[in-house]
Amino acid sequence: MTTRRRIYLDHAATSPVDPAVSAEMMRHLGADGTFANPSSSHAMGREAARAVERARRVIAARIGADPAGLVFTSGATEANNLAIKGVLAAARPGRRHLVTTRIEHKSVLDAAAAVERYGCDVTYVGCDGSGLVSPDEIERAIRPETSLVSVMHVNNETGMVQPIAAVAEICRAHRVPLHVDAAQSAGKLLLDVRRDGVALCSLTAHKCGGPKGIGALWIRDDVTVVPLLHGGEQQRGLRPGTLPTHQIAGMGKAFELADPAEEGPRLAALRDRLREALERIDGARVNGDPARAAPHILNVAFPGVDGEALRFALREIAVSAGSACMSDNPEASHVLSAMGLTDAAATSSIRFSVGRTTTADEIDAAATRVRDAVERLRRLALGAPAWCSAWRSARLTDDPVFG
Amino acid sequence: MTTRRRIYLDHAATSPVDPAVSAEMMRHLGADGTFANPSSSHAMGREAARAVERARRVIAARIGADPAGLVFTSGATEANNLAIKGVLAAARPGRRHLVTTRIEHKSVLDAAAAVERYGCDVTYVGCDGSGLVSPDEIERAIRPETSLVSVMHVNNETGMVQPIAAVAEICRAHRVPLHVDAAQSAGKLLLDVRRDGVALCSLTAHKCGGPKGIGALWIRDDVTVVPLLHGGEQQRGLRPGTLPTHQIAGMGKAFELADPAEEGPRLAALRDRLREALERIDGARVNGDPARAAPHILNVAFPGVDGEALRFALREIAVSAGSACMSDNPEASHVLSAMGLTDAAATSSIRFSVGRTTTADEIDAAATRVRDAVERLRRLALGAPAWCSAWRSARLTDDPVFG
Amino acid sequence: MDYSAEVERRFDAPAGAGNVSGEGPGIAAGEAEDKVLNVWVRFEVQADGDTIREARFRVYGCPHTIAAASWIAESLRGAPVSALERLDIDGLKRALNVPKEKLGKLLRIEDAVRACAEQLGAAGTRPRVDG
Amino acid sequence: MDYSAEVERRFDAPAGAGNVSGEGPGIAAGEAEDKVLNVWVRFEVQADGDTIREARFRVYGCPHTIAAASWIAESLRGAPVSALERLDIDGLKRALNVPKEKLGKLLRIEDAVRACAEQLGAAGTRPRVDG
Ligand SMILES: Cc1ncc(COP(=O)(O)O)c(C=O)c1O
Ligand SMILES: Cc1ncc(COP(=O)(O)O)c(C=O)c1O
Repeated sequence: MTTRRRIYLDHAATSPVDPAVSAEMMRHLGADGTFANPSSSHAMGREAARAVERARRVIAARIGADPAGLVFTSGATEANNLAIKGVLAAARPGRRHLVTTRIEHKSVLDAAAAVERYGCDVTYVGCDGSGLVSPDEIERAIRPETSLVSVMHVNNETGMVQPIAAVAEICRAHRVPLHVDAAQSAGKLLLDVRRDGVALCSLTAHKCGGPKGIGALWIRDDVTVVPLLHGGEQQRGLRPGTLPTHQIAGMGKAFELADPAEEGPRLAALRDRLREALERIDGARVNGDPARAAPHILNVAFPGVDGEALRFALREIAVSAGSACMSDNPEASHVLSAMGLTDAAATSSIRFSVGRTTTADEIDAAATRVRDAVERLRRLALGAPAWCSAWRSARLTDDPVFG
Repeated sequence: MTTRRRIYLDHAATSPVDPAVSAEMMRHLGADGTFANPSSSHAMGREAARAVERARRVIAARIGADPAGLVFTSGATEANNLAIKGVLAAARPGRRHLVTTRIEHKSVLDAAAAVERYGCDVTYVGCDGSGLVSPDEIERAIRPETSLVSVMHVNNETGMVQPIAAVAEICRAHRVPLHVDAAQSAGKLLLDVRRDGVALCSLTAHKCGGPKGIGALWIRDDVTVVPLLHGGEQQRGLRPGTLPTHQIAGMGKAFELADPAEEGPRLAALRDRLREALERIDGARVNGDPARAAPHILNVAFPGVDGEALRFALREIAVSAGSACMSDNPEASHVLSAMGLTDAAATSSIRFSVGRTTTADEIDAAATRVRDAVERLRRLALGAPAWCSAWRSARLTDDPVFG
Repeated sequence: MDYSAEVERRFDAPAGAGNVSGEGPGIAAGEAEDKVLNVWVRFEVQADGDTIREARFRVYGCPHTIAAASWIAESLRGAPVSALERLDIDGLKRALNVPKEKLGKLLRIEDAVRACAEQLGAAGTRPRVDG
Repeated sequence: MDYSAEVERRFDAPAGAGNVSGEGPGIAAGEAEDKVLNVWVRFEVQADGDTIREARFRVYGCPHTIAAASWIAESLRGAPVSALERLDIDGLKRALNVPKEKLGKLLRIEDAVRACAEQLGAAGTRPRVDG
């Protein structure tokens, strides 16, 4: 098993760094490169600062934003924390109400839980069976004291693209800033903060060929945010700490390369190829609405197998149950649960996500291995009661080879 | 001027990444490397997790700490914020008193100011004319309700090594945990958290040949810290966010290479060579006590020249006024002010810091350029009143060449 | 989740999986399940006098459960029938390095095996009568 | 702090630095200082009738102050004496791209130059008498 070729279908968890990106990063590391502190006033520091500004412009352009509003962070987790805690903390005491959804990334949900503990009020809006949030429900949740609405762009487990433009219109009508966690969008789906009326937008580099540990929160100039970290005057005091030039330049390069118009259709074709192959497995069911999905994510339930066993059987194929940050967690995904899946269906679900390095051959090989694994585990459970084999009308026969 | 060879004497602001470190980082970036998410349960994720654990052990060993207590952060700024806000927030309401010093890095001072705004009480202890904090004064500042003492190891502006062991003994006697900002110590000076009785220790990679944007807070297992960021269960919930494997592995490599026993004496010799050359400049005065200095930092006042003008004259030599994070700030250094320097003396001071790549030739060339610049600026101010030329007994004569 | 090499080996090729073929006085089967723990297990044994000749299982569950069922099936083969009532759970835990949170699932395997013992015991004291 | 190319050029080679040589009725000097802004400046001019023949300065201060003194000294050379009272501060700001926070220092340069004008004016109306 361990000698089989490994296949990486976990690009939504993280992606390999593009060679052009790592080459760019290297230029800002060594003694012969732009290694100096971008905050230093000497010539070498100024050069590093220029590299940071170049990256800032490229990244901002990808979301149609003004570069000055971009605050670099250690990733989308920090950006989401900064957006939610920062805006709520800046709100007048009587206006500390947050509207968000049950399908957000943990870093939004846990930040929301944190501001609740600090005395803020939070309304969590659900989703439909396809994993889509309804703009109407967001509107109903907004109150006079709402100071922020936070809705993700692309859900990291199902790939469902949330109706950001419609939500933004509602937010505009109610004069509430909208925060969008766009960690999964870069290079896959267009988001234009100006056109779509977004007030804050979280980004991360490592889902689209950039390095881990760097991201950004874009903040529209009419929005006030209280910083989470203090010390030094970098980034207008909003986010102190030495700016990691190589990480920022790497993020810039990754965003430059990640063109949704180019990459989107290619990824969607791979994803569709995988979906069609997996749908041939008895009982397999796609979680979410394929017509509303981002091009890179496919979430499939395989009833009749234990999810942990299936993932272990597929351990040489990198896939996820839910999101990577909870992969040690045996609990059912909060996203799939919000969609109404039973615990059994949720835990037997697997997220496949394709990326720049994925090939059609890999898709075919992965689909075969998944089918083999599902069938093997189901044979192992032959005779099991309906609650764990409800997927089928008993078509498998015993296989004398194994055991 | 711009064609002259650049000399980098700002290693305390940041250091070039060692080639062995960037090679190690590269191994965790590309599709053929350990790029997966260390939190993923699949085989590729496990490999990345092993790389993280390897680095964790190396880094912990350098400070004599157990690896499990190490929480990776985006740098020492975040580590300092986590230590101070995290411990104070975890303290019982009646025990929210912090003791720190006036010469800490901005990230400690601003975090202290932040907890003050949240209702905590802070006592700031000063330093003597050499920039040294007195353990006795720390002891006098401790109260029954003190929940944390925070004293830096090596001051980043003067290089003064603070008496951590003595402070730790006092803290132990009063049962107050001691936090040490050791951002400047790695590879230069030994710190042994167990031997020295340190409870929390902030580290950063980029001052000793590692990458920017990665650091750690080591937390002794009897100390409770409330996290700053929420979301995901990485690092036991203390610091969520995708672990940046390449950054952590790079920090591990840098700490492996940064052996104080080897590096310290070499850096001290370079620093002494520079000091001796600069002391020959009329009026130049070392800030701090050379006998108590870390090997890599030298801070010198050049009375009779405007500090900004001197730094601009030396812009092809990378040096700092105060710390890089405030280098755009015309205010006098808070550290030099705490030592009793006048604003004029403080703003005419320059921090030189040597590192792994520094050569004796560079030291000699830099010293010559500094002397030339000081003399040129003083000639330009010939005839100035005593307040800006008190450094001398009028020995320069007019130079007809310039003007 | 950490899996030991032994869990990995047994999960990939679960020795003892399947059913005991045939029927007869020395053959017994037992099942147990736990919907909350997401585990179902069925054991079948064939005894020849006091000795277990064959032990087979079917299982729905996590990798540890599958590996444990396989380890137990193998350990029973050739053992005295009394072993069905005194499974070497400590040996199992050591051999597979089972994490604490998984120990509940092992209890279900014990239940299934014990059910076999009961069936055998019942058959042993009361000779099987056709019809 | 950002420095324009013109500031850089004048800082590195401050044209006009030094003193006016000699003494006489057409020669005047003026100084101004501000300890808080950390600036001292001395101007010396030599007028020939209504025309400034030479303008020189000494300065202690930041790069912008040094460059500004140099720019003013050069702009005065050949200008009518009345220019001493109407320095082209807007032209200076534009030429050097002086940041707002530095404008206070430029006022001290104006003071020093104006002091030259006053000295010249006084000398002009009352012919200089030795002894
Ligand atoms: C939707 C979403 N938000 C936030 C994050 C967190 O990003 P990061 O790993 O950069 O902290 C992720 C991925 O981990 C994500 O998928
Ligand atoms: C003493 C000290 N503490 C903290 C820091 C902050 O470190 P970082 O740049 O990793 O945030 C620095 C340097 O910038 C420092 O010198």
